Amino acid sequence: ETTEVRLAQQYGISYLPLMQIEQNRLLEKHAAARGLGEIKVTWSKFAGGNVMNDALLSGSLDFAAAGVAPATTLWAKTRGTPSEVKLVTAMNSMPMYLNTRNPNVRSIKDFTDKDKIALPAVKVSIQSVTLQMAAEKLFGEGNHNKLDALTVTLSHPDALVALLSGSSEISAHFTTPPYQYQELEKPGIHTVLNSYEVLGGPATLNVIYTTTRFREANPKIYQAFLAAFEEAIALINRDKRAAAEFYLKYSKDKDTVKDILAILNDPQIEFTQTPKNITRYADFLFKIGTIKYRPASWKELFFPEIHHLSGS
Amino acid sequence: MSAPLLDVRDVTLQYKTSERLVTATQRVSFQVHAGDRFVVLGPSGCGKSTLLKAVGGYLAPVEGEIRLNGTPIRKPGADRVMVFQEFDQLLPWKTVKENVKFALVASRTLSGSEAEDRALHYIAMVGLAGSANSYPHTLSGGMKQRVAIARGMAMQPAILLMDEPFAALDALTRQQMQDELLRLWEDTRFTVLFVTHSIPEAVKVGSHILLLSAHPGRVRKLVHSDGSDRADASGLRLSERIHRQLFESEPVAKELVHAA
Amino acid sequence: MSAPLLDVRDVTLQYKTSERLVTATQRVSFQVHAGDRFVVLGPSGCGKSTLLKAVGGYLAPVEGEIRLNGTPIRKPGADRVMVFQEFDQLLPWKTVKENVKFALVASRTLSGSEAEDRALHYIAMVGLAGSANSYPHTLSGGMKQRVAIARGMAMQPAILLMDEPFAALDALTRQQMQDELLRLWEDTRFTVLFVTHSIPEAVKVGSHILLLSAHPGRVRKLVHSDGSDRADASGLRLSERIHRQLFESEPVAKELVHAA
Amino acid sequence: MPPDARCPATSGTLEAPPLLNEPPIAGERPLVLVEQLANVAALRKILLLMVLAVLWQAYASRLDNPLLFPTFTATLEALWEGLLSGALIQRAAFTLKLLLVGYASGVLLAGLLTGLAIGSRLGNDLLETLTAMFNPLPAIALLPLALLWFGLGAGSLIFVLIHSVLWPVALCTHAGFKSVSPTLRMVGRNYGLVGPRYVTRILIPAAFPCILSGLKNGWAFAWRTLIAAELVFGVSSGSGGLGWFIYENKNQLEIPSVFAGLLTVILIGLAMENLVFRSIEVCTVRRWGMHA
Amino acid sequence: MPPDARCPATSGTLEAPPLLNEPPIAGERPLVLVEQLANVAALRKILLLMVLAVLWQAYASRLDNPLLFPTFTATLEALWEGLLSGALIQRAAFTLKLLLVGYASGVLLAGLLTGLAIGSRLGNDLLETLTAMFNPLPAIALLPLALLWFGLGAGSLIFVLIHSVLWPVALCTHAGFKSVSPTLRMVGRNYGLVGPRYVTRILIPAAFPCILSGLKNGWAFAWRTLIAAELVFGVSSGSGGLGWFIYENKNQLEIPSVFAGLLTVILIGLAMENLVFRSIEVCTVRRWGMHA
Ligand SMILES: Nc1ncnc2c1ncn2[C@@H]1O[C@H](COP(=O)(O)OP(=O)(O)OP(=O)(O)O)[C@@H](O)[C@H]1O
Ligand SMILES: Nc1ncnc2c1ncn2[C@@H]1O[C@H](COP(=O)(O)OP(=O)(O)OP(=O)(O)O)[C@@H](O)[C@H]1O
Ligand SMILES: [Mg+2]
Ligand SMILES: [Mg+2]
Repeated sequence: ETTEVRLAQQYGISYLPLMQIEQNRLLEKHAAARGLGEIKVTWSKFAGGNVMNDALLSGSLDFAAAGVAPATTLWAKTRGTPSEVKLVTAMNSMPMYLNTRNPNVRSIKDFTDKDKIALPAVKVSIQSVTLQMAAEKLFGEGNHNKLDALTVTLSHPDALVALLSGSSEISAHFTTPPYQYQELEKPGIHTVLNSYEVLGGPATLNVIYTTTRFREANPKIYQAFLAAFEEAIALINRDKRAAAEFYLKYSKDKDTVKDILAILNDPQIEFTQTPKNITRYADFLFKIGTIKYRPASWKELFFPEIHHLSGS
Repeated sequence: MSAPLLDVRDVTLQYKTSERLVTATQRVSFQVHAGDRFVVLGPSGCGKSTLLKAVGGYLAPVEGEIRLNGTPIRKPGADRVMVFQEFDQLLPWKTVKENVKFALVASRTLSGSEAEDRALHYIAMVGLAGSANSYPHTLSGGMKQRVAIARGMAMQPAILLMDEPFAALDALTRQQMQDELLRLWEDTRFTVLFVTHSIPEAVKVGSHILLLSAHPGRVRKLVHSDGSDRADASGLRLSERIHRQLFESEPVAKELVHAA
Repeated sequence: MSAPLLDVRDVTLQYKTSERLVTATQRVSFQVHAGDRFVVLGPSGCGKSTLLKAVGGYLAPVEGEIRLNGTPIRKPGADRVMVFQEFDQLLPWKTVKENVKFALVASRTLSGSEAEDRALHYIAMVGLAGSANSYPHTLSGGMKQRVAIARGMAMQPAILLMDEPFAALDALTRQQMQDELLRLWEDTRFTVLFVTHSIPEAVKVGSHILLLSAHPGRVRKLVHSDGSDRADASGLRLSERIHRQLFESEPVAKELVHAA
Repeated sequence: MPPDARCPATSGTLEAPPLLNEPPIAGERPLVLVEQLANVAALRKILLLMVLAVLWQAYASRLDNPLLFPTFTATLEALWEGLLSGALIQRAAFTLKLLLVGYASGVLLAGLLTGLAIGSRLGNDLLETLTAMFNPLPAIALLPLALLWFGLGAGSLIFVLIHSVLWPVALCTHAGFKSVSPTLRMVGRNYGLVGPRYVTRILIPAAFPCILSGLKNGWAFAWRTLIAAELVFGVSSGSGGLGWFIYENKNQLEIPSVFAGLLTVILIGLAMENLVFRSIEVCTVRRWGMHA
Repeated sequence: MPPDARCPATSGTLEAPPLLNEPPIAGERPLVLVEQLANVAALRKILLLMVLAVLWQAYASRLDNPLLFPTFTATLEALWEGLLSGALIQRAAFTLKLLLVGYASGVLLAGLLTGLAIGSRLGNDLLETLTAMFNPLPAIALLPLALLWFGLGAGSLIFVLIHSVLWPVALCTHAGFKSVSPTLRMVGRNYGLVGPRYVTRILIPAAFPCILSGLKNGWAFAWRTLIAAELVFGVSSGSGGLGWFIYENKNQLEIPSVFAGLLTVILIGLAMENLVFRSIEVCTVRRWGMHA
């Protein structure tokens, strides 16, 4: 088995479990416990899920962590090929809010041509897909792209600034924690849509995935990683205040413990390995043609180690 | 005597380089009147080109003053057209004809077909009618100089400044150009300030010949010439006299002896 | 007679431009033997520089052949050092001394202090000891040419190609340079191929004088000279004879008459 | 500026400059067919491109990782599909339109700025300082200001494009202006040219080889920036250009289409170089003997 | 190459070229203090920078939207903090190190490629084709190959950097080489220079003004690319340069720190221009009279 494991994370509080693994050296610990001795763990940070995929495919990375959308797409693309990729575990469930500063907009059907909805990537981001699902619900089958014309690509911080500054055309922002909460703190901003409403319950935001090849070649490290991940989630869920302080210490984020704790204590937010509502996304992506294969169950996307969980 | 057209008074010209301060000419004074054919003669490096550039308005004297028609020269202008010593004075992106036309048009002297006609006339005069549509890089050294001469003459300026214009020309062409210059002068009596190395040329072309000493250039003598190589009272020919006056105890000569 | 050092046979040289095909020289033949001072004389634009460039190896004849020591010339080389007609032949990023040293070092003729000594010797010879550390852009036109001459002579090549080297020099300096050239030749009997416009210069410097006709250049006559302007049987001076031979019924002259 | 229409026809002649630096061929002899073909620049270049394509194909086949680096044929297929469906053409047209506007404005501004810089010492300081300051700034740095001033969409993209074109072109142009021979400058002044006339009639043609390389660089950087900028901001759905086409396909892991997009960029670049820039070169600097 | 140590001392003198294009001042008279100060380029430039800073401050204050465009003073504060905490210096040092390696390699490669291009017709075609093809390609296009060949980390960043430096520098250098005067070329050949010796002893110094502008452009683009590439390639544990610093702070909405990061880029750019490039210019092209 390999003696070096390469992992990557992204920026933000949703990657808290991976931060725990990194800072507390959980993977090293569990690898040693499995008799693998001293292994080298290399961490990278990326600004987006695309590069994760490239890095994974080029063999520069062993475990990738990203949103449900890039992971599902990569799974569907590589299914049955030598470089097959499957999901290892879910990382969290978090809602995404569509916030607006336009007081006339109470639901997504109130958006007019004058409104512009910022999201990380038009058509392809998870926010965009969620909006399409909502649009389909509202306007009926085949009309999922009705609101696409209003959407605009902007990174989260840029969109937040644009929304709050009030001086740009951006009047709404479909985003993730912590930005959605920072926006809601400002007067005049309210939520129009919650991704949980669209999917009918909690939904996984980020997942971890790797290649079948890696898992087969390194079964012990794979196990060690799962164990480390389990421990990290347990650590967070045991003491949320400690987790918040931990986050602030290592992320160099200049937020307050109170704010972070508020996010962690939000009942909608959960750090869990259980995949939630992933099949809904997959089905929708299949329906609109983004992926060419429809999984029969969520278990088809995941490696068997977590098949015992009650995912969806 | 009428007021001079060009009045150069106590002009010292210097170049500042990173290595040293070079004095090109020192307290040079002379007057050029309208209609003069004024020749500047002097050894290599004595500041002839520099003096011409100062008259052209490209260089400010550190001492003294240059006045044209009574007003100090402050900048270059089409009233003093210059034929430079360098071969790269033609605009490479224009043909021979366009180069001459350019001067006329840019200075707003003539335009359109008038400019074209005059350009072609002067190009034929310097013997380059066949190359009117050639680009400068396809010309020989002497041909380039002839285009520059045609360009300068076509301008018919108040004062024509010529820096060794005939140096790159063969004996016959040179003689023809000298004759042409004199013939033109007979026609229009323009004023010309002419730098040359050749004493016979100076004698032939010049009505006044200013002799400069070697580096740094100072006025040695002003000689008048009626165009012929006449002998003076003591039986000395003009060109011989100039030769003596110019080259008696030259530092260049000393250095050469020293090196030999 | 020994085999010629340089054998030019039926050489036609042409330039292709986008406008037309220019024939610079047409079927020119001549032989230069070791120790010859071979002068090429001809009107402006007749192909003298082009011929020299072909000997230098920069230009391939479209017809005929040029052989040096029996082998056809295929590319430039330090055995044929060229002094160009253009003022921009000095490397602007090197001082006068460095320019001369550069030639010696680049061609692996000399190196180190030997190169330095020889450079300084030749620079003094052309009267520029005081400007040895100046950059070319601070020199006058004549000074630049003298540096190029010093550089060429310092190389002491098998054959020295000089394209109007003294054209930008004043009468005295020119005469001194001619003398210097002849003195050097007395010492080392090098071979020189020399282009000039000046008939007196040709007579003084050359042991053989090749007269070229006007554009396109063809051989008109080969004249031998012993260095003095001797009179021949019919009482005609050599320079006058050359002048006649060279300039009888020239197209340039015709054109000038036409334009006048 | 080109005075007659013959100049494109001369490109063949100009391929073989009269002053050879290589060993000259003595005399004239009929060229062998291979040699004749080798003399045609276009043919040589096409051959070169074919070699590159074969290398690509070979490497990609050996690699066998189509999601990372598809084969040339797969890319061609995707390109063909993209062309057939019209998507690629429409996207490329959108991008090209923006590109041209931004490029033209950038070049114009560069001309103005350098004209100013050559005319006065303060202008010179200004140009040098601004270039040193802004040239290294990535486009994202301008995002907030762009959004503020031009809002979403084309305006902001053009602003960013101008930023990417202006400085490199100004830098090359300025360097070119400064190295114009003193004699030519004096000639220009002599005939009374000052200000804009001096710049357009003397400096620009005299500095043309430098300016041309600046224009080529500016063109390349406009592409680079536009492709990148379309990802960073302001693309509303439906309007996106080639950059967005690439990004979208990348997200959907349609890697052959991604490479088809990139290939389009390459092809447009080659066309621009060989049709536009080369023609300009042949009609100007080569014709004028200012280029070997 | 500069033969003596005096050249830096001459910069003052060279500020006022002997051949004025502006109306010359007749005679010599003692300069008024203001004029004397105005003659010092450094002073003029500092004044210019101060004016720009005041403009920034004024505009930002009027805008009053610190999240979008913080004031100059707020940015300075953030800069100061960043410097004190050492974070900014460490990030900048990391980026600079990469930058220098990538820049140096890119310039070297450009030199090689242009040397090849000037030596043979095939090399010339190769350079022209490759430049036209690759110069417009954005860095992301190279991502897969970079990852394949160099994995995550510095190797890939340097690869991308080289891409951003190589083409513009090669383009300017090639244009410069081609416009070297035929006489100088012939002189070089005459003394037996061929191949690399010909390139280094004749072409490079003769084309130096063009090359210098290429180097400046290359430097600027290295910065632009590196800042952007750090986001694309991410960071390996602990490392992270200025680009990542900007990204992180943007994510945390620490906008003054974002601008402090950008200001650092600007300051380094100014330092590079005024200390390095200007000295090179003074010691070379100006000294040689190849620059007005
Ligand atoms: N740009 C310059 N910078 C510094 N010194 C210069 C410059 N131009 C000329 N000089 C110096 O000024 C002096 C006079 O030069 P100038 O060109 O006026 O001589 P000239 O009389 O025209 O000589 P020539 O007959 O050789 O052309 C020379 O010593 C020369 O070295
Ligand atoms: N690069 C070129 N391209 C095309 N034609 C050229 C080129 N160089 C010279 N010519 C032409 O070739 C002919 C001979 O030129 P060359 O320079 O050899 O003349 P030359 O005898 O040296 O004249 P000069 O005494 O004026 O220097 C001229 O008609 C000229 O127009
Ligand atoms: Mg002179
Ligand atoms: Mg000649």
